[in-house]
Amino acid sequence: GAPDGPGKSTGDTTGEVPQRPGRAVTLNVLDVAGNLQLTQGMIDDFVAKNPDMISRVTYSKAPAPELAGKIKAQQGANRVDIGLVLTGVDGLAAGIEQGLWLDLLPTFQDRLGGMRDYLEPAAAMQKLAGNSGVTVTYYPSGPLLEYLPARLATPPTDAQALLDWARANPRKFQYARPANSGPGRTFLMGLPYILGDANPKDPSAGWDKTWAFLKELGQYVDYYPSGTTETMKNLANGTAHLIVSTTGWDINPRVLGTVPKEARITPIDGFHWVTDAHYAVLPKGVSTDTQAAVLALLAFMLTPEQQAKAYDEGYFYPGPAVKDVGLASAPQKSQDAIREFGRPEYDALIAGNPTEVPLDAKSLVAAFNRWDREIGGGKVKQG
Amino acid sequence: MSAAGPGRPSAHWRHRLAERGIDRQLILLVPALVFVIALFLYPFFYGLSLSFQPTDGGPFSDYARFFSDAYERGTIWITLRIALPAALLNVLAAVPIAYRMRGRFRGKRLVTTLLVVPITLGTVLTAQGLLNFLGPTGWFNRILLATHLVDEPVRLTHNYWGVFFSLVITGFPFAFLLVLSYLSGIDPTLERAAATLGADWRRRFTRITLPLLMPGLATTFCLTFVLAFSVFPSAVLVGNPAGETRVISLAAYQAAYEQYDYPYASAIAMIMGFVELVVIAVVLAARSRFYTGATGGKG
Amino acid sequence: MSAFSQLRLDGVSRRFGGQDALTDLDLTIETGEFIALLGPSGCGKSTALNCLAGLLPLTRGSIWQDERRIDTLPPERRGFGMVFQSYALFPHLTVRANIAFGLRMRRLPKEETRRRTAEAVRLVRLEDHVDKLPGQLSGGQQQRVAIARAVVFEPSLVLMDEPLSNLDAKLRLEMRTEIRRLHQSLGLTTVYVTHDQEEALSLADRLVVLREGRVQQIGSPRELHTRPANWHVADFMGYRNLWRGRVARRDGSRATVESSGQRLLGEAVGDFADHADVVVAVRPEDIRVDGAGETSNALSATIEVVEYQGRELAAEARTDTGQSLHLRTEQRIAPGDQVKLAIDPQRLLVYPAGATAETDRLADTPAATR
Amino acid sequence: MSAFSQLRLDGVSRRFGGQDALTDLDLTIETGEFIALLGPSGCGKSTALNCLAGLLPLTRGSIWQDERRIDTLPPERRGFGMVFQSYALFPHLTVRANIAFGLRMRRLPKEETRRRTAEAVRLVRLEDHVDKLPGQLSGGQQQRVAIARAVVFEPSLVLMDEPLSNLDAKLRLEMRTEIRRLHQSLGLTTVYVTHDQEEALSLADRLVVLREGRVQQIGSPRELHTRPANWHVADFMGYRNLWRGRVARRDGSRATVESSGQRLLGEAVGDFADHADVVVAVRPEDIRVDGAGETSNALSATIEVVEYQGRELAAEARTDTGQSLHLRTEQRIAPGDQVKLAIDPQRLLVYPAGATAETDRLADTPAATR
Amino acid sequence: MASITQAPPARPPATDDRRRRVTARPAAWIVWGVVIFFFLNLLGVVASVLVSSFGRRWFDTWLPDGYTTSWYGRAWDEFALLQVIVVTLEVSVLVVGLSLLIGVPAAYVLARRSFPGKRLIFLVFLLPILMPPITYGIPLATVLYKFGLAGNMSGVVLANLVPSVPFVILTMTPFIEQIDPRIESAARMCGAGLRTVFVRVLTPLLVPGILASAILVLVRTVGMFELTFLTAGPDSQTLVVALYYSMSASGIRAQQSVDAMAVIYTSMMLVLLVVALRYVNPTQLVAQVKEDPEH
Ligand SMILES: Nc1ncnc2c1ncn2[C@@H]1O[C@H](COP(=O)(O)OP(=O)(O)OP(=O)(O)O)[C@@H](O)[C@H]1O
Ligand SMILES: Nc1ncnc2c1ncn2[C@@H]1O[C@H](COP(=O)(O)OP(=O)(O)OP(=O)(O)O)[C@@H](O)[C@H]1O
Ligand SMILES: [Mg+2]
Ligand SMILES: [Mg+2]
Repeated sequence: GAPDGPGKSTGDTTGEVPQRPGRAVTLNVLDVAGNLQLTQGMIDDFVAKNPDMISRVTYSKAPAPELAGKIKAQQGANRVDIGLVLTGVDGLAAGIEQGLWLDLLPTFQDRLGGMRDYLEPAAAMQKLAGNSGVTVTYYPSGPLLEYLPARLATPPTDAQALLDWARANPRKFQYARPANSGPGRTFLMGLPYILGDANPKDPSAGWDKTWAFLKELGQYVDYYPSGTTETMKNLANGTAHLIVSTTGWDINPRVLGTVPKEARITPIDGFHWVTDAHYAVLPKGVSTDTQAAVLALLAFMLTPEQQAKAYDEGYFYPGPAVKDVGLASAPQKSQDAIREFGRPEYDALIAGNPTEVPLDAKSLVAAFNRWDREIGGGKVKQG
Repeated sequence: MSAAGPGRPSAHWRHRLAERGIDRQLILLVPALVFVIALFLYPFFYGLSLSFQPTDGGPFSDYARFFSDAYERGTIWITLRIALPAALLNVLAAVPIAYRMRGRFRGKRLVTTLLVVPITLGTVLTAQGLLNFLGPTGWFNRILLATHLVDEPVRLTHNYWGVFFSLVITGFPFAFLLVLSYLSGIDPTLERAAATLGADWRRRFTRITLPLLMPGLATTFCLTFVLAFSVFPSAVLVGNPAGETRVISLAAYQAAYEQYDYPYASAIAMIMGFVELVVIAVVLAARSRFYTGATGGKG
Repeated sequence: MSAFSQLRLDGVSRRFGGQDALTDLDLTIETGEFIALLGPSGCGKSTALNCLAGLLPLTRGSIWQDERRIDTLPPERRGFGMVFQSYALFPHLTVRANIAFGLRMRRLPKEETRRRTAEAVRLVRLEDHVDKLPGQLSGGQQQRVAIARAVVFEPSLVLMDEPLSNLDAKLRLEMRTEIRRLHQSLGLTTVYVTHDQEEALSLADRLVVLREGRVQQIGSPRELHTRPANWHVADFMGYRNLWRGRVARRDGSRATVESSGQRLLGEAVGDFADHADVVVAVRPEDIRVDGAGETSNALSATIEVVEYQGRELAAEARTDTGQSLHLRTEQRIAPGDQVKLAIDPQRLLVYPAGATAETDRLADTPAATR
Repeated sequence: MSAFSQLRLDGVSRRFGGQDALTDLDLTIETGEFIALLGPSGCGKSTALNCLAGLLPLTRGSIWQDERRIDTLPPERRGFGMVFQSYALFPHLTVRANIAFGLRMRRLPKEETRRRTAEAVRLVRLEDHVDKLPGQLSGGQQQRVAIARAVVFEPSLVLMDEPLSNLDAKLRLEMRTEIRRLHQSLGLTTVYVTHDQEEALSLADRLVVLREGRVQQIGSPRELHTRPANWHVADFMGYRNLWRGRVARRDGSRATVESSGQRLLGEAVGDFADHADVVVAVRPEDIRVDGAGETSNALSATIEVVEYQGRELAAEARTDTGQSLHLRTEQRIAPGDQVKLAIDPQRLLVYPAGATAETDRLADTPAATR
Repeated sequence: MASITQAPPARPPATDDRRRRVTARPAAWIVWGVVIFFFLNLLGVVASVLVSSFGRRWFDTWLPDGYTTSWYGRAWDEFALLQVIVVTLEVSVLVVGLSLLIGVPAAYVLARRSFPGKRLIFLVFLLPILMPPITYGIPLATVLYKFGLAGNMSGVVLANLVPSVPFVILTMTPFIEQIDPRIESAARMCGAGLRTVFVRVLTPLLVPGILASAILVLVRTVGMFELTFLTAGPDSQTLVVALYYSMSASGIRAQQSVDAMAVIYTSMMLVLLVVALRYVNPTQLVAQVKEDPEH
């Protein structure tokens, strides 16, 4: 093997974390969850107001699976230059397992007052994060089914109907490969609740009905696109008549024009929301100055005024993780978009259905793996 | 380098080395050598040794793991099934076209220039373009539907064919330009000589041009094959990365960056390199059976 | 494939993108003849040969083999053999396979192919090399393979495009004899392209001199050697001394020429009248050094440069009137010698000058200014 | 840079990977001499020249410029000029810049560089072409640039490696005169490499004949022309008729040789005794066709091939004893003629045969079997 | 040869020319057909991206509903393209410069000299081009990370050098071989030392080769996905990698803005290409055979 690299530290990394950084820092933000669409405005706002804390900020995006490898490599080299990571559950959990993240809680609990006002399901999501992550945005996600009324008048509304419909309309039902797709993943995790599986948290042993269902459903599925966008496009152009969606994926693509405005959604009987959240984490090895700056930034982001920006254009609908952030306080652009493309029925659906936290990372990887081998890979033999 | 040793008194060791072609000028080679050793050979052997230090099990357990798992093992076959036909098609299609275009004619530069364009597209735009163009409601299917050649869109993306087409789009121009340059390396008077000896164009091609082109074709095949074999982004973007286009580089990538199992990833990478080198070795062995000397052209 | 008694080129012309490479070539070739196409580089020799071979389509004109028009046939159906300047041997085939190629293309029985190949190999004396590849042969051997390959199927016409120009002097001499021998022993009709006048003279029965795509003269070696049709041909045929002058008097085939203040008597070739601008042409070996007693065409000169050439010396001399001239002699002379030169009026040819632009380069120092 | 009175090569040798390319070359060059290195391809001429130039390190031996040892100096510090076969002009520099290059390297004052460049340009008569790039010049012009570039900085020695071999015959002749003139007018010490014996004879004061890396003979053109030191040199110097024989009697400088049943009287060159195997060498032009009345060295033969060569004919004849020979004559002969040939015993040279392997190729048809 | 077209001559043309063209027709038709089919599809691929990048929305129709240029602005902001492009250019320039500095001298030695072990060295230089980038990229990235050289610009540059240096060597070798070594000898005979020979003679003569090889390396580096992907850090992503992320990273983004980004990428490559083609023949982009205009 190679000798351990020298690397160079970017300042003190272990000492006391001051309230304010000694001097303004450059902050590199890595987003592996698409979270910046919601929070970049908040960060920019903070930087504009506090140039003495953060002098410059750079943003970069990467697919979630790469996150841990990247951070680990930087930590191995003893030169971590990513100051803030915005991630979903998957990246967060992978990092926790490898011990990549700094423990923010309870040490800095008092600096992050906003955490006390989390919505209830957001608080549940926060529990998943242990002591490492701070929930910055939250949404109940799905699973939902989406369709165009022009092509499909009455959509199936329960699992059996879905199967029957797919059988009757082969190749017209689509969902994307779960490992690459939020809605696909939510659908996968939501099915055990809908089908009443033995243990919805144990994909290896407790998901018999789900796997059987997916396998059967798979016979009528033409192929599994490698991204949600593709399923949206297919819905829009008529290749697919029924796809899997989430609240955000329902609203935002219609705002963007990827999907016609007339598209509708329907829940599946007996579904539980499989919630989702984005977290902010700090990799171990960042300097105390950066830590201080990021903590201040996070506190700022959890204020209701800033949280209101999370409405965005419905991308993560609703978005805010803290209570009592009304649409009215959101930027005008958000208000307009959601007024035009949002759905009043969501409030009732969110209120009226139970919420569940998603699978932990290990189980999720196991589920993906099994899905890849048995459901996705199964297409090889048929095709 | 210091093989001076005792010799005839008149033969200075420098002379003796110079006689064998060793002198100070070789220093110019040093930076490149240092570079290739540090950045290629060392990491390569590091990876090799890493592949024998799996997280658990004996030194070969990662290799055993790969070959005992049909899902993983299958990636070799999947990759070959994509790369071999694509490389073959690229080379074979290039031959008649290059053969037509080897002379000088107006617009030749335009055609060759146009053919270079796909090289600049990059995998991502190609993927994006293929998704748009060959997709179920893309122009291609629309034309087929409009002309009633099919009643239902043909599916050409998110499967084997999507990857195949992306390899053709990026690989064919490359193969064509290479074949063209090999062809123009063959002295045109050879064919004219064959003509005066009574050979019609078919036999001129099969008896003279083709045998002389064969080594070039083999080389071209190897290079296009290398490109096709390491297909990665398009396998994800236009293929079906869970199924029929789960190529071996994807397996290596997932091992490294999704499972963080570097030894296993290294093992897969080594297997990948090995399989590729085997194919190349076979082709080059076949190539050596052809005449490979000068072909008298401007090559 | 069948022999013919006459091959006729009728106004054969070829243009390349608006430029005439060959203009109106009329030529009749009899069976068994050895014809040399001679001319400086770029004069259209290869173009003519390629047109004949069918490798270049004609722009105008026609080619007739007896009563059969053949310019529409592709090269492989004309049945001519060709030897290329750079040999154009098939590098991937052995000597034997190279030579047999033409027979194979004609689908002769195996046995006959073998027999005739072996015969051709013997003819060019390459018995020891039949299994080698061309790359393993020396230049002369390659040239022989090329010749054997072109003659093995007994073509009705053999075309050769500067076949010796890639060989060194000694080998060239040997191969020249070889080609001449082959021609005599096989009775092959041959068209031979070269820019080397000596080669053409020594090989051909008839010479065709081209210049800028046009025929200048067709004739036997002796005719060309002793009486070139114009001063360009003379220049090309080794008349190294060319200088301008003006006709003082023309008297039938005799002409008296005024050139740099000297009066010279010579043979008039071509049409010109008194006082016309002319060019005078003399070979170096036709200038005699022992001209002391001569009355006409005597020049006194100083030797400037002397080159030893075995039995003879080649020298450059400058006349008292400042004209530089080349001469060859067996006499022992040295630089600085004052000599009396004389030129036999029979050997001093007088040509009409033609366009001024062309004669411009013929200053006092013939042909050396270029 | 400074002139010298003597340049001495002392046992200069060079090996390439175990193969001797040049062995023990001893040669002393006097100022102002024109020396030609002559020999067949691959004999080591270029190797010798490159060793002298410093472009190749020696394997053994030393080179002395008067009392200074120079074989350890790099080429740029020896101050020699060199002209290369393929001109080796700098294609990116104009003619002027090419010629001035050597002066620039010596950091001469601008003014002097300009003056001397202009002078050199005048010397080679390229005034009209100074601003062209080499690619825009004809072969002969390029060759002149190369010469000017090599002589402009007045090198103590000019080396030329087959400078004319890329030119066509006519131009070669002209440039040859040019080089001779330059040598005479500038008094340059010159070492000239060629494989063309005619060129070497006509240019050099002294010739060095090499064979397989070893000196065969050093001498004046006349010595080499009339009395080559061994039959290899003779072969190379144009003695096209070489055939094997056995000495019947040696008598001082006279030897009687038995060859294919004929007795020939000739000059003995080198050591051999009675009954030794010998090689007989005769030039084609030394065989007389009008030998009817001769008693010694008379051969009756049949003319087989005749080539026209202007004033002379070259012919190949076969003696009644089956020997083939080359001859040149001004007499009119034709294939099939029966002739009586005679050879002046002074012109028939007899050499010891040496190793059998080498004389093997000298069968009945001299030199043509290769 | 047969494809020379010319003005009609005065005498009636030889029938031969036309006849042979007719017989060559079917094969020619097929070949040209295939070429045209290829180009049409290629055009479709490129145009569909281009059209889409300007389309307001585009569902199941031949053309988009309306046109807008806003996707470009969106892509520019969303992916911080300015920074990405700057990084891309910096990386490319560094890679080109370094690989030339390292590669050209080595190419010179390999082209000019023979010495023991030359074949082996050549093979070693060939391997990085023959191996799939992933095969050595994964261990390389691991090693680079270990030494703290990856995850930033130096890592990207170093990783991209691995195929670039051999590439420079391979492309430069024939160019150097084409230069008559006697020209160097001539310069030395004129009194130029080794350094002067390099600066005054070799370099000017190699300019076309150096340019060709530089542009090729540039194009390859800009387009090199795998190695950059494996070694890039947050502030050292090049355009291809950003593009890949834009397609595969999570988050909802309009297809059109990805299309717009792809168009930006391709335009950049095209600019490079147009520049390249001023200096090199298209066939030279993949193989260094000097085309002789005379034949
Ligand atoms: N393929 C071609 N395209 C354009 N011009 C050509 C072509 N081939 C020959 N030419 C031109 O036609 C003229 C005659 O050429 P050709 O090759 O017949 O000359 P040549 O007498 O054989 O000369 P050389 O002794 O150099 O071989 C020249 O001016 C040449 O430039
Ligand atoms: N660089 C080299 N490496 C190996 N052998 C060489 C090298 N240069 C020359 N030789 C060999 O040395 C011998 C002499 O070569 P040299 O070039 O001196 O011959 P030459 O007399 O100049 O021939 P030519 O007339 O063909 O130029 C030849 O056998 C040649 O093969
Ligand atoms: Mg020609
Ligand atoms: Mg030589």
